[in-house]
Amino acid sequence: MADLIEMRGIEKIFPGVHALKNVDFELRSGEVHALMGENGAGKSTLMKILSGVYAKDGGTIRVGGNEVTIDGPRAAQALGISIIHQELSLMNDLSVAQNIFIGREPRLRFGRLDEAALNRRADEIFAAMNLHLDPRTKVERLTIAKQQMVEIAKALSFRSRVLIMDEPTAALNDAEIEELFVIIRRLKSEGVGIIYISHKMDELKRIADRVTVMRDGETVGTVPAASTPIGQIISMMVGRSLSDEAAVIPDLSAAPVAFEVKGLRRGREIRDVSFSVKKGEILGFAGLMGAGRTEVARAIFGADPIEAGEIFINGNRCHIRAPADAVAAGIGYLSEDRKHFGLAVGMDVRANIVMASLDRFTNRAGQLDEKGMRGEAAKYISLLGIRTPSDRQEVRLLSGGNQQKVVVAKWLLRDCEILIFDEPTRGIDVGAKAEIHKLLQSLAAQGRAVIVISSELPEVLRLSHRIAVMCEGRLTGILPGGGKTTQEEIMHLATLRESAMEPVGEPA
Amino acid sequence: MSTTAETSRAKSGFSLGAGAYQKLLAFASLVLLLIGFSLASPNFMQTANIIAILQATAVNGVLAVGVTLVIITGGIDLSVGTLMTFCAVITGVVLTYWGLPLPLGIVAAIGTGALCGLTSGFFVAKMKIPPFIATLGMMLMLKGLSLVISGTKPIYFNDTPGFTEISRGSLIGAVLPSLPLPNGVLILFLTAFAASYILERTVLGRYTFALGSNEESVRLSGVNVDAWKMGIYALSGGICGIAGLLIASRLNSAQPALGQGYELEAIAAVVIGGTSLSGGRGTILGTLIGALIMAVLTNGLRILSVAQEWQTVVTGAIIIMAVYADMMRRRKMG
Amino acid sequence: MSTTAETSRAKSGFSLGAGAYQKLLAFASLVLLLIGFSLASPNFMQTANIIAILQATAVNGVLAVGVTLVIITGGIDLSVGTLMTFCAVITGVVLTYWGLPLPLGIVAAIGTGALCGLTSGFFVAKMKIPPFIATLGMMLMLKGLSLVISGTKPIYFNDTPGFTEISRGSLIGAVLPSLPLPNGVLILFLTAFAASYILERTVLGRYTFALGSNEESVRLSGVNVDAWKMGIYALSGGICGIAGLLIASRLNSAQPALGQGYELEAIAAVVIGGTSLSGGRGTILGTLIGALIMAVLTNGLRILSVAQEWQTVVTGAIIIMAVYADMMRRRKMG
Amino acid sequence: QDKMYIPLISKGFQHQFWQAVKTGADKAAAELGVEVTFEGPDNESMVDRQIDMLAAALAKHPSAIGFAALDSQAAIPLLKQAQEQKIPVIAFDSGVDSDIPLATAATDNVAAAALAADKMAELIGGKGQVAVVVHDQTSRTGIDRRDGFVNRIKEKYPDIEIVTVQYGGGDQLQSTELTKSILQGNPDLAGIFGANEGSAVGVINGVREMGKKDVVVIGYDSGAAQKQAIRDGLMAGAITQNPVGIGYETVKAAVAAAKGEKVEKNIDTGFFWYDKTNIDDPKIAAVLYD
Ligand SMILES: Nc1ncnc2c1ncn2[C@@H]1O[C@H](COP(=O)(O)OP(=O)(O)OP(=O)(O)O)[C@@H](O)[C@H]1O
Ligand SMILES: Nc1ncnc2c1ncn2[C@@H]1O[C@H](COP(=O)(O)OP(=O)(O)OP(=O)(O)O)[C@@H](O)[C@H]1O
Ligand SMILES: [Mg+2]
Ligand SMILES: [Mg+2]
Repeated sequence: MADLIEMRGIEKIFPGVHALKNVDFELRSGEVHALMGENGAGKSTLMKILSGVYAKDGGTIRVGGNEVTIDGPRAAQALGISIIHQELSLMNDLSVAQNIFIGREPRLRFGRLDEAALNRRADEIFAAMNLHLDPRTKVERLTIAKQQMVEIAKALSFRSRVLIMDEPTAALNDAEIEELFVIIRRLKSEGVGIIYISHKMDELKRIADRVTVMRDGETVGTVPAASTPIGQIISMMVGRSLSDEAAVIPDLSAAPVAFEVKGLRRGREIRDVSFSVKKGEILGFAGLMGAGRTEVARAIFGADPIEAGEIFINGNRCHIRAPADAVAAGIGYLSEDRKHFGLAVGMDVRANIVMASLDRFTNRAGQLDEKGMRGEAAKYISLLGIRTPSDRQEVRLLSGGNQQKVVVAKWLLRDCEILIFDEPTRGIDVGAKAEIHKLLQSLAAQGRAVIVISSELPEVLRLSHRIAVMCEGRLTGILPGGGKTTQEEIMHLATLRESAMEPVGEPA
Repeated sequence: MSTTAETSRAKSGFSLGAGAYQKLLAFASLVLLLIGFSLASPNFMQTANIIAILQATAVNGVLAVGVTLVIITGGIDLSVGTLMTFCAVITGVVLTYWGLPLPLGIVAAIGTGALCGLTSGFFVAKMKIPPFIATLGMMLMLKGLSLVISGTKPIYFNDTPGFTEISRGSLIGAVLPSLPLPNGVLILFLTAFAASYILERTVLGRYTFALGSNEESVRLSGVNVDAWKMGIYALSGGICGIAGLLIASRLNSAQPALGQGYELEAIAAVVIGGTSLSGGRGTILGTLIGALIMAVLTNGLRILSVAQEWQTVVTGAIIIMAVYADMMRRRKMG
Repeated sequence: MSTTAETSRAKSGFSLGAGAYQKLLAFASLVLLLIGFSLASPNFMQTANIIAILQATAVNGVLAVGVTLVIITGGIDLSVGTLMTFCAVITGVVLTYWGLPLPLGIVAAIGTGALCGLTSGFFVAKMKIPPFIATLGMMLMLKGLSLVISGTKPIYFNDTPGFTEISRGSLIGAVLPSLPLPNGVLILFLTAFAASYILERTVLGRYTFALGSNEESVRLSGVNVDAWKMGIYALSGGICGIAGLLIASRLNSAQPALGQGYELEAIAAVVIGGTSLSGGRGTILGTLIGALIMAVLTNGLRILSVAQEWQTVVTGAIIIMAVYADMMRRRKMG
Repeated sequence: QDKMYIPLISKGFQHQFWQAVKTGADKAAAELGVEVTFEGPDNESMVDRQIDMLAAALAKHPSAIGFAALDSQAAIPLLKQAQEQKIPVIAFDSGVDSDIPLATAATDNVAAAALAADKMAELIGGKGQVAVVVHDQTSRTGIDRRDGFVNRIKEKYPDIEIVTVQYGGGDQLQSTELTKSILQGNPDLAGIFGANEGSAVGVINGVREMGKKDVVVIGYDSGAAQKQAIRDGLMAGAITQNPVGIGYETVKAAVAAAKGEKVEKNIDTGFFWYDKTNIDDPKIAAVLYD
C-alpha cells in the first residue's frame, strides 16, 4: 500500500536560514508518526509546508501516491490535511464555536448564520473530547490550556485523513494529555494518519508508532518507537547523550526566609494563599489547569490587583502595585504566555533579552550601550543555545522553543533575588531543558529564592526542594521534594475540592 | 479533558444579564447630557428640537455606521465624507443632467458608493496598501473628481420633485401626525438596523469581526480573506451612497466642495460608541449613541448660546469625559 | 544545545548591507517624482524652487516627526495641528502682549507643547482613554483655547524683530551664499536628526518601539510603562511647539484658526514613510521622505499649472502608487 | 511667441464666489490673449498654504500676479521678492496691506455688510432680536462682514439686539443645523443675516425646516439657491458683490501693469442690494452668478 503522505527532498530557505535541507518524511494511514528534534530543527517548518502555509523551495509531496501542489491552507484542507499549529492562532474576540467553524459556518438562506447549529456542533465535538466548555465563551477569556483545547477541537472538526499536531500538549497537564491520547487512539483506529510533534519524551512510548528525528534541517533517521530506547532517540536529536540526575536537596534549615506571602486573596481565583520561600530554595507549584497558580504569581508580581494579602521580602513588608514595583523589589516573573506577555515579537533578540534590564545599559543622558547589550545577548544566546542567525533577528522569526529561551534569558539577565518561573520549559527540547534545569539549580545555589510553576509533574518532582499544590484557588498542601513525594500524593492534593477540604497552611 | 466542572464561570445566564444591563448603561453619558441641557434651557427638550437633533444626526450617523464595519475589520476609511459627496454628484448627473427617473438616481448613488468602496477594498486587500493610505488616496481622488464632474458648481434637483422628500418628507408623520419624524431619520435607523443585522447574523458580519480579531488565523482557516474584505468595504461604500442621497436631498443639491472633515466626525462617533480602532469589536448601537452624543452636544451648546470658541473647548472636554466614564463602567462590569 | 556553529548564517554583514541598500531604495519614489517634474518643467529644478519646496516641508515635516514617535508606540495624535497653533499663540502672548524677550518666547512654545503633550499622555496612559479620543478631545480644546486666548485674531510679532529670522533667515546662507537654505529647513533637519537619535540610541526610543510592539510584555518586564508613555507624548508635544515657532515666524504672526487638517497631512507623511499605524516599527528618515514626497507633489503639480481639481486627483493617485511601489520593494527584500 | 502668463492666488477655490471670480478672470484672459491659472487653499485659515502657492507661482516666472491675501503680513517677504524680480502684483478681493500691489480690485465688505444691517432694520421695523451666521471667525471677509453688520446695528439701531453670532464654516449643512439651534434657542427671533453664500443658503434651509415664516432672512453673494429663495420670498434680499468683475478687472490690470502701462490704484468693483423687485434688472443680473 502507498504511503498516505510522502515528502521527498524538501527544501526551504528563509533569508539567512537554510531551514530544511533535502528532508524526507512519510506517513502511513492509521499510524502515529512522531517528529522529534531540537528547537529550530525545522519540524514546524516542514509541517507548515505540508499544510500549505509556506511554499516549499524544492522537493515533491505525494498524497495517496499522487504528486500534489499545496498552494494554500485551503488546498491542504481539500486534500484532507489539517493542522494544530504550535503557536495559538485564534480569534480572541470570537466565541469558541465561532473559532472552530470559521470559514465553514452552518448557513441559512441569504448568507444568514445558523448560530444554534454552530453551537450544537461545537458541543458535539466537546462531548467527544470529554471537554466541558461553553461554546459561546469568548476565546480571550480562556486560559492558554483551554485555548489549546479549542485548537484541537478545531482540527478534529475537519475529520481529515491526516492530522498534524505541533506540540499539542505543551500547555496541557497530565489529565488533559491522557484525554488527548484517548482521542488519538480512536482516530488511529479509524485510519487517520497522525503526525505528532512534542518535546516530552515520555509521550513517545505511550502514543507513537514510528519516530523521525530531525537535526539542523536534515532528517537523521526514522526508527520504530517501541523498540528504540529513549536514550538513542535523544542522542540522535542532540548528537550526544544526556545524563538525568535528580536534584540533591541542600540543607536549608539555617537559611533565612527570603520571601513570604500571607493571606493573598482575590475573588474566587485566589483564596487565602500563604507560603514562604527560603534563600537558596526551589519551591515547585503543582496543580491542574486553572488551579490558580498563574493567578497567584501575577498577583504577587503586581500584574493584577489583589483584594487582600501581604508580601514580605527578607522580612520587610513590600507594597507592590505594579510590575515595576515588583522588579524594583527584586522579583522577576517569567510568564507562561510568551507571545502575549513575554516577548515583543516584532523586535530583535537582543532587545528582548535586555528588555527588563535596560537601566543597566543606560548612561545618565539616557543613551543606550549597544556594545554592552550585544555582549550580554551573545552570552545568553550561547549559554542557552538559542538558534538564531544573529542577535538582530526578529523574535517572531525564531522557532517556538527558541522564543521561549529568549524569555528565559531576559530574566536570567535581570538577575533577581526572587524568581518566579511559570512553565519555563514549555516547548523547549530535552537538551535545552536539562540545561535550564541546571541553571535554575545554580541560581538557587547562589542563594536566590526560586519558584517554579509547572504542569509537568516529573519536572516539578525533579527540581523542587518543596512542592506547593493548588486546587481551585486554594493552597491545598505543601509536600517535601527530592524523591520523597509521589505523583499520586500530588494528584490527591490537586483534586482536593472545597467540600473535602480542611484548612491547610504552611507546616510550621 | 479538563475534568473539573466549571459551572461557576460557565454560567452564561449571568453574563447575558450583565450584557443587557451594560447596554442600558451605555446610554448613561447620553442621558446625562440630555438631562443637563433640559435643565439648562427650556427650549431644549421640545419635540421640534429633538427632531432637529435627530435630523442633524442622520448624515453623520449613516456615515458612521458605514465606517464602523471597516473599523471592525481593523481598517479605517478616510474617504467616507468625500465619497458621500461623490455619490451625491453622480446622482445629480443622473437625475438633473441626464433627466433619468428618481429610482435610477438612488441606484446610482448606492452603486457608485459600493463601487468606490470595492476599489478601496481592492487597494487594501489585493494591493496590500495600508487602509489609511488607500482611503486617503481615495479621499483625494474623489474630492477632485466631484469637482471635475460637477464643473465645480452645485447640481440642483429642481427637476426631480420627489427628491427632497427622501430626507425632508415624513412617512411616519403622514401616519402619525404627532410624530413628524423626517424620512432622513427613518433611513438612518433602517440603515443602522440592517447593518446591525448583517454584523450579528450573517457570514459577512462574522468575517468582519474575525478579520479584525486575527486576520492571519482566518486566512489559515482557508477563508478567501481578500474577497470578504473587499465585500465589507463595498458594503461600507454603499452605505456612504445612502448618506450622499440624504445630504443631497436635504440641501436639494449636490455640493461638490462639501465632505472633507466629515470622516473625522464619523470616526469619532464610532470610537465614542466603544468600537476599538484596533478591530475585532464594536457595535452599531454604540455608533448610533456616539453620533447622538455628538449631535446633542453641538445642539445643546448652541441653544445655550455658548460662544463658539468655548463650544469647541467644552465639546472636547465632554468627549473625553464621556469616553472616560464609559471605560470606567466597562472595567467595573469586567 | 545547538552545538553546531552557525557561522554561515550569523554573518550580520549581509543583513546590514541589505539594510543600507534598502534605505537608498526608499528614496526611489521621491527620486522618480523629482526626475519626472524636472523633465516636465524647466522651472522645477531651480535653487529657488527647491528651497521653496523644502520650506513648504518644514512645518509639516516637524509635525510629522513628532507624531511619528506617538505612532510608533501604537498611538495616534490628532492634536498636532491645533497644538502647533496653540503654541504659536502662547508665544504671541509672551512676546507681543507681555513684551518679554525672544528666548522666553521660544521656551514658552516648546514648554507649552510638552505640557499639552504630557496631558494627552496622561489621558492615554493613566486614564486609559483610547489615543484617538484623547487627542481628538485635546485637538478641540486647543482649537477653542487658541481662539479664546488670542481674542480670535492674529497676534503679530512686529515688536520682536528677530522673530521672523527663526524661519526665514538663513544661517547657512550667511556662511555659504550659494546655499541660502532658510533656518526653518535647518531646524527641520536638526529636529529630525535629534528625534532619530533619541529613537535609535536612547532608552526612551527603545521603549517607544517596545510599547508599540507589545505593551503588556513591557509592563511585565517591570517597566513603568505609563511614565514612559507620558514622556513620549510630551516629547512629541515639544516638537509640535517647534513647529508652532516655525509657522509663527514664517507668517510673522500666530494665526489662531489655522491648524486643523494639518494632523491628517502629518500622519499621511508618517505612513507614506513606511511607519506602521499599528505601532512597533517606523523611522524618522521615512517620515522625512514621506513629507518631502507630499511637498514635491504639491509643488510640482502647481508648477505644471495643472488645474486645481485635477491636482487633488493626481495627488491621491500618486500617493497610492508610491506606497504600493514601496510595499512591493519591501516584500522583495523580505 | 510665448503668451503672457498670470497666476491668480485667491483665498479659496471650491466656493461659488471664487468660481465666479475665476470666470471673470478667464473671460479677461480670453479677450486679452493671456494665460491665467487660478488657485486657492481649501479654507481661509490656511495662511501658510497660500504662501506656498505664491512661492510656486513665483517660481514660474510669471508676467504678473493676482493675489488675494489671507494675511498681508505673512506674504510680505514673497511680495518683496516679486518686486525685486519686477513682477507686478495686483491685489483682489480684500486688499493687501502694503504698497507693493500696483492696484487693488476689491469690495468694501464693511460697507456692504452695513448696508445689509440697514436693510434688516428697515424690514423688521427697527426693533427686535437678530442673529448672524458667519462663515468664518478669523478670515478677513468673515470679520469685516460680521463687524460691518454688528457695528452698524449697535450704532444706529438701539432697539435691535444681536442675540448671537455663530460660525458655520460656510458649509451649508452645518449652517442649516446652526440656524435651527439658533431658532430653537431664540423663539422670538426677528431676523437672521447669513454672511456668505453657504451661510445664507444654510439659514434659508434652517428657517424652512423649522417652519418659521416670519423671520426676515438677509443673505450675501448669490448662487442658484439664494436667487430662488429670493424669488420665493423666503429670503428678503441679499448683498451681492461683483465677483466676475473682480476677476476681470484683476487680470486686465495685471496685463496692463505687465506691459508697463499705468494702472489705477483702487478699482472699486462695488456691491449691490438685490431683492425680488430688482433681481431681474439687467444691471443686477449681470453681477449675479448661479
Ligand atoms: N519565517 C521565518 N523567517 C526566517 N526564519 C525562520 C522562519 N520560520 C522559521 N525560521 C527558522 O527556521 C528554523 C526552523 O524553525 P522551526 O520553527 O521549523 O523549528 P522547530 O523544529 O519547529 O523548533 P521548535 O521545537 O522550537 O518549535 C529556525 O532556525 C527558525 O529560526
Ligand atoms: N481570562 C480569564 N477570565 C476568567 N477567568 C479566568 C481567566 N483566566 C483565568 N481565569 C480563572 O482563574 C483561575 C486560575 O487560572 P490560572 O491560569 O491561574 O491557573 P493555573 O493554575 O496557572 O493553570 P494553567 O496551567 O492553566 O496555567 C481559574 O479558575 C480560571 O478559570
Ligand atoms: Mg516548532
Ligand atoms: Mg498557569
